[in-house]
Amino acid sequence: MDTVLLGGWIAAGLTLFMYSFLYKDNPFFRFGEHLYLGISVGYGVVRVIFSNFINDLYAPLVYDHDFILIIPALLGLSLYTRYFQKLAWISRVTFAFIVGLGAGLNIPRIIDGGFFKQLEGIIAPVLSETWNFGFANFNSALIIIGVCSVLVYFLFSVEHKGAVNVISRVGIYFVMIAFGASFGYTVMGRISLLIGRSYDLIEFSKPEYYYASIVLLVLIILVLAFYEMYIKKQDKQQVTQ
Amino acid sequence: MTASLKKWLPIAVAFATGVFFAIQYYIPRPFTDELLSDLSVWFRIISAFAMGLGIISLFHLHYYKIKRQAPAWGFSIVVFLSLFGMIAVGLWCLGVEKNTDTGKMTAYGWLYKSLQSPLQSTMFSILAFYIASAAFRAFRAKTREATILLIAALIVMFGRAPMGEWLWQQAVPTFSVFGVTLPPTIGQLTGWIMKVPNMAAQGGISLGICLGSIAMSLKIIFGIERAYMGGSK
Amino acid sequence: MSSFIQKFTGMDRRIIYVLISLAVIIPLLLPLNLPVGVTSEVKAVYDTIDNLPERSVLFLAMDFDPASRPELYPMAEAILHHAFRKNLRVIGMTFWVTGTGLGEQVMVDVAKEYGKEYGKDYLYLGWKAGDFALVIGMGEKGFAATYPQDHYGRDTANMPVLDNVKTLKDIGYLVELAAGSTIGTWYYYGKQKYKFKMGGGCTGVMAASWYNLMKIDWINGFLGGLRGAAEYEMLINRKAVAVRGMDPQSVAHMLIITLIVFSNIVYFATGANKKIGAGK
Amino acid sequence: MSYKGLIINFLFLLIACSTVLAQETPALVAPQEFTAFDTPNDSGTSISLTWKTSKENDREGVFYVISAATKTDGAWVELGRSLATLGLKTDAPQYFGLSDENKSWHFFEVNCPIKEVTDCFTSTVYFKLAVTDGANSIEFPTIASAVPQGNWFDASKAYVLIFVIMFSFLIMFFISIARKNPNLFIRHIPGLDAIEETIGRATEMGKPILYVNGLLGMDSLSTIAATSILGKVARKVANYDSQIQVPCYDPIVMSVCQEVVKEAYVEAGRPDAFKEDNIFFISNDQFAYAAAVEGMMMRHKPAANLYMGYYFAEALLLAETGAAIGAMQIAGTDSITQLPFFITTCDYTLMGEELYAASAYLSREPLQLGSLKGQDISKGFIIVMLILGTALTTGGIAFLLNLFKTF
Repeated sequence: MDTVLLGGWIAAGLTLFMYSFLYKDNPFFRFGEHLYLGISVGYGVVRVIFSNFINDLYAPLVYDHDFILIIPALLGLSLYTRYFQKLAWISRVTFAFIVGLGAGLNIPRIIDGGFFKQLEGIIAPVLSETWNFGFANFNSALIIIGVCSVLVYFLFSVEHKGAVNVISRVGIYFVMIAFGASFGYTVMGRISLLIGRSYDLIEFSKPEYYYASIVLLVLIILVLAFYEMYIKKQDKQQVTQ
Repeated sequence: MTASLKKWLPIAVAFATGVFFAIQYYIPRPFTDELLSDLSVWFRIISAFAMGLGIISLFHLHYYKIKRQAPAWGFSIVVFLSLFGMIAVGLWCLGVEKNTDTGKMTAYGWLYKSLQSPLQSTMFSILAFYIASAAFRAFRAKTREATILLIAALIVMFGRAPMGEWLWQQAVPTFSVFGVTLPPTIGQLTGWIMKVPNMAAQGGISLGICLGSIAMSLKIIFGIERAYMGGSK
Repeated sequence: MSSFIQKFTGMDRRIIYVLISLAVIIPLLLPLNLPVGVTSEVKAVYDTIDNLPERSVLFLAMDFDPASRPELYPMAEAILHHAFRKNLRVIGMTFWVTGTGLGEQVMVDVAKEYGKEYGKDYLYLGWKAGDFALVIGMGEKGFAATYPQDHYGRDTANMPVLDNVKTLKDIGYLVELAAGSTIGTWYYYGKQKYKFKMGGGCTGVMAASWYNLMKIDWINGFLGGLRGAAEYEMLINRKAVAVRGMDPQSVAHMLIITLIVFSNIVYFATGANKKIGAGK
Repeated sequence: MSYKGLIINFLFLLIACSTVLAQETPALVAPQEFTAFDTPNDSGTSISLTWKTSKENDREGVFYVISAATKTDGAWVELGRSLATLGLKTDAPQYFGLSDENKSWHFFEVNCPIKEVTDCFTSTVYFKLAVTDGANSIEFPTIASAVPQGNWFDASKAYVLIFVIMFSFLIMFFISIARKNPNLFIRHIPGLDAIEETIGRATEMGKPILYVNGLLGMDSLSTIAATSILGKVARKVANYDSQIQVPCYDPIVMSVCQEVVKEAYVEAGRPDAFKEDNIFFISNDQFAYAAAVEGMMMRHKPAANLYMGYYFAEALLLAETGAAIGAMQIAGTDSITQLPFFITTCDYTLMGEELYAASAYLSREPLQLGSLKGQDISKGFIIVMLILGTALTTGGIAFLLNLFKTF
């Protein structure tokens, strides 16, 4: 059996195993789930060994004598002090390093690229140069109203009563339009994924693959049907742990 | 001495790294950029060590399931077999997925392509089903907010599908006022929703997030937020 | 009657699942060929590439993995067709290690169709660890210094494809195809400092926020999801996977809309709204 | 040749001459005020050249030619040609600001190293400028020179620093106020009020609570916020003697969560009830993680699911499965793309900044509340700026808009 054919059967089978979860939790899905877990962690470990340990640490240390890399190595090793109660606090230094790094890198970048850019993008004239009120101006006005009212919704130290309440409600309406719109927009993306999978399944149901998808689909359905009958006879408690 | 060291060392480290890398942004010198590049290597080295913690945890969990013969412990064997199998094959292939000279896939690459890749794509594509059932269940015009959500979603779904655009063209007559064709097409309406009200809300929310996350960063640097060290004490 | 409502509104989600699968598979086997309208954000990307002078460099960052292939691969394909037709040079790379093979495949396949020569007309840098550091490297030190070897392990230093383009400052246009948050890396560590022109393509779920990115000038236009790819295919007049995918899209969209509308009609017509009461 | 032919020839000549005459354009003039200087706010890898625009020179077909050398009498190398109609100071507001003056200055940036001339760090480079229309060429009489230097402070980013300092002071100020008066008002956040109820319900049902920490690492601010909330939730769980399960995506986050939950149990006075095995690593593959957590939900049927932190596509996979098993669900994320899915599938959702406010809300510590107040004042300030900026921009005054311009 050549590897392409084998790969096709495996891919078709695993695809159907995972889809079987849509019917209900069952041994096919559980097998797929645990296999995926093991494979994915294994893949990650191999990557870490070759690209992080060997390329980033071992090679520069041994060949380039880049001894500064001992510091991150020690920081990494210190994570294991957690297993010794007396030394556990050392691992916090590594946590602090990572957390501090995230905080430091984020501050100027968020302010510059997020905050100021955002403000710059929002401010636009609400009347045209000839003091007319065109559609573009209407849109800029609407954006200003939307942004401000959403910001009012996020005021935490003010009680949302009276005018504040009204404005924050307007803000929520804007938020709901945005979320509804992005939900609607995303439907397309998710259906595309299913289309992608369907292309593959259709491919694997061709004669070159000996109708893999179809054969496997029928088999899975049959086994699931028998499994159902088998469960019904058993005590329910035993299978729903 | 150790008690205060235990308390202050992590805070000092967070402060020093935080301030340093915030200031780095303002120093247009090659060495600060190089430092930033080196740092990403540091980061990868630390996370490489951290991977071991994950493996220990995973091993522990499934080892005890097998040992105690917990329900469905057989699946834990599947985890071990696939985990160690993948690691063994990966080591044997020296972590290479595809031989760049011959263009042939190695066993490690083959395992990724025929096992992990379809599993990944399939789990991802299950979202197509979930998004439909979530829409069906949640989109009820129960409150004003829910109604707005629902209407916006319906318009965009209609407007982004070529069939929706086509149906709209067939069903809605257009007329012209002062040279402007009315009503707008469903595609234009969708575009307007995305570019105006959507943008306003996105802008407001992201400004809020910016402020929240800057405040959080400052709290970390000044040692006010210490939850990551286990509790505030 | 009320039992019908309960049955309908509490309808087993598995029925919806079956309907969705049928809505996708049937139109795939029996296409409808509906026309696809072009939106301004896609046109902006198309125009930028169309107006680049010959032999200028299009930098294509393909930051996606096999799981997002259905949405982003057709974009890469369409953009490459356009670039090679316009006789542009293309440099490709990826930040997602799992997408390395996809990037190579699309570049080689499309280049072959136009008889383009590797190293002269296009270059694939592949994946390399380093994340944002790579962007800084390409901006400060240049492509050849950051990637001394390409995806195939060949030396990049003297490749004609890099003539007169040393750093990110020299490229004509950068197109970022993103399945995740890599656009931030390109912006914060790249465009903000080196001021190149940037456009992109993203998955459907990210599109709503990318409109905002367009407004705040991170990008000048983008392709949103499979529909964006389909629009691009219409623009370059080469209908392929994405346009074909629009039929199942349409049917699935209509199905979901019908389900929602019908469930709301039932909900109101039977007064269920009054019994259950409002509120979340 | 007949006279007729002569006349025709003459006429042709006349026409040809007149076209030449008609196309005769103003002669080129020498460029003015040509200067070279080190480009400000950079790492010392470029030199800026500027000179005045001129009506005579700035038209189609005219080029400025720039040459460089390391000695005044050295070998001059042509660097590039700048089309006379292009290349103004306005193209580089990061160096020259937004003044209208900039329109009357040409600008050309020379990047180092200069090929065939010098690698140019801290050495003087000389520049010559000429203007040419193809036929004629006029040189600027003097030679300009500059030494590229690295700067120690990027003044073009000063506004970011000013903002950080102002914001820090604001927060510090309100923290000091909150210290004196710890009863600062904070509005209701229903999602957080529901946490207590959720834990109570889980305890009654004798089922665990599932807490997901998001899919980013410990360097992400959303994850830090999520671990902070986890501490507060775990403490309540410990008080109720309920169980909390935390499946993790990142090993470092897992370790931090173990610390946090352990500490919470200690603070609640029940260190013996803490089980480290309840906080465990799953996989660092997004969908392997999602599949495993979905499976867990189906089998353990948790009473409540809490999703805090940053999410990607797995958000709906988790939340929809949670909805299917009828668990109470509370989500909190600053991932704008995933918020719509949490809103539709969860009972309560903390949106964006609410995630960051949560730890202040739950702990009511004056330090945290003070910073929240500082954030609110900033929001008020933004609103005022936006409205004012819009009004001014509409009136044709771009001052405030320019203040926000980033380069």
